[in-house]
Amino acid sequence: MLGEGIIKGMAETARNFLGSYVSAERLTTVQYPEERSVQIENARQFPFLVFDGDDPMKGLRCVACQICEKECPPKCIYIVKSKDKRADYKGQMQLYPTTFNIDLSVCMSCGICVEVCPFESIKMNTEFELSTTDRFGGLLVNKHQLAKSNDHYRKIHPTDASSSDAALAVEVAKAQAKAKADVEAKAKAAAEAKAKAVAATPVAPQPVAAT
Amino acid sequence: MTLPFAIIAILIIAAATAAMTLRNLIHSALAVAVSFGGLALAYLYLDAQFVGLTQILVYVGAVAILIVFAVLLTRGGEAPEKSVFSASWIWGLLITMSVFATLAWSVLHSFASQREPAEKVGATVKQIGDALMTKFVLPLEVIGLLLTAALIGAVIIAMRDESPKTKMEDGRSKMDKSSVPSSILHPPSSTGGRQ
Amino acid sequence: MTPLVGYLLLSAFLFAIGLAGALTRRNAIIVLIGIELMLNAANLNFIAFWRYGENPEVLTGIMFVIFAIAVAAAEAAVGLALIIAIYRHYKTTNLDEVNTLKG
Amino acid sequence: MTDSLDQIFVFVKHWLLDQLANVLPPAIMPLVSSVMSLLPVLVVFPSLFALTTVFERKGLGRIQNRYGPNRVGPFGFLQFAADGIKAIIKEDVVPRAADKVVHFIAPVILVITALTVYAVLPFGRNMVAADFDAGLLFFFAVGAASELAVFMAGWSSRNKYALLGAMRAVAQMVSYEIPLILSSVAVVMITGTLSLPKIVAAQSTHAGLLPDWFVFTPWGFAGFILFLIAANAELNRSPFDLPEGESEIIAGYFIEYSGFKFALFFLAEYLSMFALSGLGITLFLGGWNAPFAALEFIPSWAWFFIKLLTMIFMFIWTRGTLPRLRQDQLMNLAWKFMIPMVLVNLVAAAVWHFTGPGITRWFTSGALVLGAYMLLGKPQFESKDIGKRTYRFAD
Repeated sequence: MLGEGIIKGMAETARNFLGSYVSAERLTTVQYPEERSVQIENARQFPFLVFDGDDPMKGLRCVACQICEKECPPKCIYIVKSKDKRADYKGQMQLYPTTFNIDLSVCMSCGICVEVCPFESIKMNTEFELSTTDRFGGLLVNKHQLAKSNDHYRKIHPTDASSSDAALAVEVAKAQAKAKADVEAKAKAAAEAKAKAVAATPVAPQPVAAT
Repeated sequence: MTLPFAIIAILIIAAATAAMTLRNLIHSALAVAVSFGGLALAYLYLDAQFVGLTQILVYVGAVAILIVFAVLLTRGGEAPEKSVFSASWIWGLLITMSVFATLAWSVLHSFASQREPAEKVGATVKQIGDALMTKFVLPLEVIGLLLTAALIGAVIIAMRDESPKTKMEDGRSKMDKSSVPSSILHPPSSTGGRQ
Repeated sequence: MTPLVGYLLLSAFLFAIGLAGALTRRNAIIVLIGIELMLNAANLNFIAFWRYGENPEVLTGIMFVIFAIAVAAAEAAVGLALIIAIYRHYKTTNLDEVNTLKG
Repeated sequence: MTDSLDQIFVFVKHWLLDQLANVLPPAIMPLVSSVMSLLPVLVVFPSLFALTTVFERKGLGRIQNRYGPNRVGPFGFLQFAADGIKAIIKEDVVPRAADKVVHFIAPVILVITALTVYAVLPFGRNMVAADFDAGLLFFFAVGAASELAVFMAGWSSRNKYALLGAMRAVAQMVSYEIPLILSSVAVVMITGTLSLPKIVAAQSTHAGLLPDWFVFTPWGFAGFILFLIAANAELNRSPFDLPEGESEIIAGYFIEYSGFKFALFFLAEYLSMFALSGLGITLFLGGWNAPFAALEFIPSWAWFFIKLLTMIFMFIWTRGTLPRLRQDQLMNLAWKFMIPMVLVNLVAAAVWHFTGPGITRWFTSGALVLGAYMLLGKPQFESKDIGKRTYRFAD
């Protein structure tokens, strides 16, 4: 019959119209500010800096190596190295960034900075409510705004965070083992030196002082 | 002279003058539409309701549209560089002035010029319809024939001469003739794309 | 009410404007518009004479105008079709240039 | 009691006129009277427009299993206020190359023509602003003037999309005006009048169960459907929204309008939609008449608005259902289906009129309409072998 398709279509839309009032599961819309859809784990928006411990500025993992600054395709990262050094998580003395700015209006969320960072320091955040009334400075964020705790990272990306923690733990363990080995080696060397010294004392009075 | 008549007259004359003098053809067409509308108001003011509304329907709704379409189809939408008036415009103006002088003289000296209107005029739609179907049925049929002839004639005159070569078949049958787009047969290769 | 002379003068003036346009303008479409204005001036005359006439109940004036409008519509359609055909041929609608028959 | 409720607006108007007659000179009283008839139209229909925008968005949303606007005010019903404020305070940008004067007056003319047609619509018993003898002709004449306004809007913007949209709109409106007028002519043939209140009066009787509305006759039903399709096309609403198809020519003829002028285009579009719905109600759905004698206690103007809201819902429903046509399909539908169908419908109406009352005229008139429908529709919709689509390259 002619015009049948039109009537079928009208019936279908009528069913949708009435059905949306009857069954709530038809409505796929999320009422955004009140209810939020669960973010999937690999969601990423813009980078942030991870810190350990309680003090964001002291615990910052970043050592101002500037690899991310060089790799960033749209060049939205700006880093100034510090003059002095401080101990990092491994206990090594490292530089740290006095300035670490990211222009989020330029950032394209590619995640290359995360790929290249050797210190597990920069990661992608899931924060997306970034609207601001300031057109120029509002999206230029500094290191105080960028610094987020490791707990935050564990919360938003649990899998990545655990692997990152594991990698860091391995590093720390390695470092500690090395340190221990160094200490032992030093102790051994010291002991040997001592023994030598003890043995040699009658013969030569002070070899170091002699040179 | 009453105020409504004065307003209508000024509207008609101003719009008609604008239509005849403006450089831009679309402006001319729009001005003449205003003039037609003013004439429709004059008809309504003269108790000729049916004619007034027909005037709007035919002239503003159809003829003005036809004119703007013709202007756009002949690329006349831009204002011309040269003068818009013909080379022999002075003769045209002289003829016009003499014609108007003759008309005005005869109107002013006519015995009927100071006549006042009949008190109550009934030209209802029903009366007009009855008249069209009884007394004026032959002219009505002739007009119908004329309109049909004009319709066919206008279509034939304005129709583009189509050579059979350029005539397109509908897309479906064209696609089925195994005419594969060349870009699919010869994809751009890495060696420069040219065979 | 305005006496009949008002309408007649208005109609004569409108006719003159249309005639002036038809005789002096270069563009064929404007010439056609001028002719339409002249036809309308005649229609106004018919309506005025019908309204001020001896026996308006006969409706002759109204009938005349209705038929004139129909004829004018047909005329406009055919005229504009002719103008489009001329434009296709000469690539212009300037009447000063369409003068092949002039010899 | 029911009578006084029915005529309450008429009484109020007469009372006010009597009061004003003491103060004002008698020369301007006809003017005052017509202003008082038109004032409610100027208030009611723009507010109906405001509500309809919200209703339409909510309805379309529900059809697509969404909520629609539900933020501003209770259930989002104050959305129109937010939209209106936004439209008013926005910057009014006029293109530098545009024809400033024409660009400015085009939306104004469009709104004026859309409002003028309400003068002849009967909203209730004794409720018509101007009872023209040629009311239907007035409606179509004024409606025809809006085509020129559409063209002006498109041409003056100096934008190719606007010009294309305007040309499409004008071609479409001219084509569909013929079936629109001819489908109404069937009603005029039966009632023998162009006056809309008289057409309503002709449908006020009851024959058996059904009221004597023209939609309950074979020719009237076909005429009503054809009228609806033609009205949909005349209003440039989906599925005939080619002139303003968002995915093709962005917004068509009002692409270069912003701010308040843009809102005026929407106002004009919706006002013409209400006016054409009102005309359809008057011609085919019995105007302000109640469907059953038992329901006559509901005032006539309420019936008009109930029917109007139903028609508006029909428009929203079709918009939510049908996809946009192609330009050639649009023209084919107008010239190869609608116009022959409407002409046959006129014959069917004549047959109905001249065959005496009884079952025969139902059969003859109905068979005529149905036969024409099957014959004309078949090549239109079914000849194309729309089989299952096969893909040559994509598997």
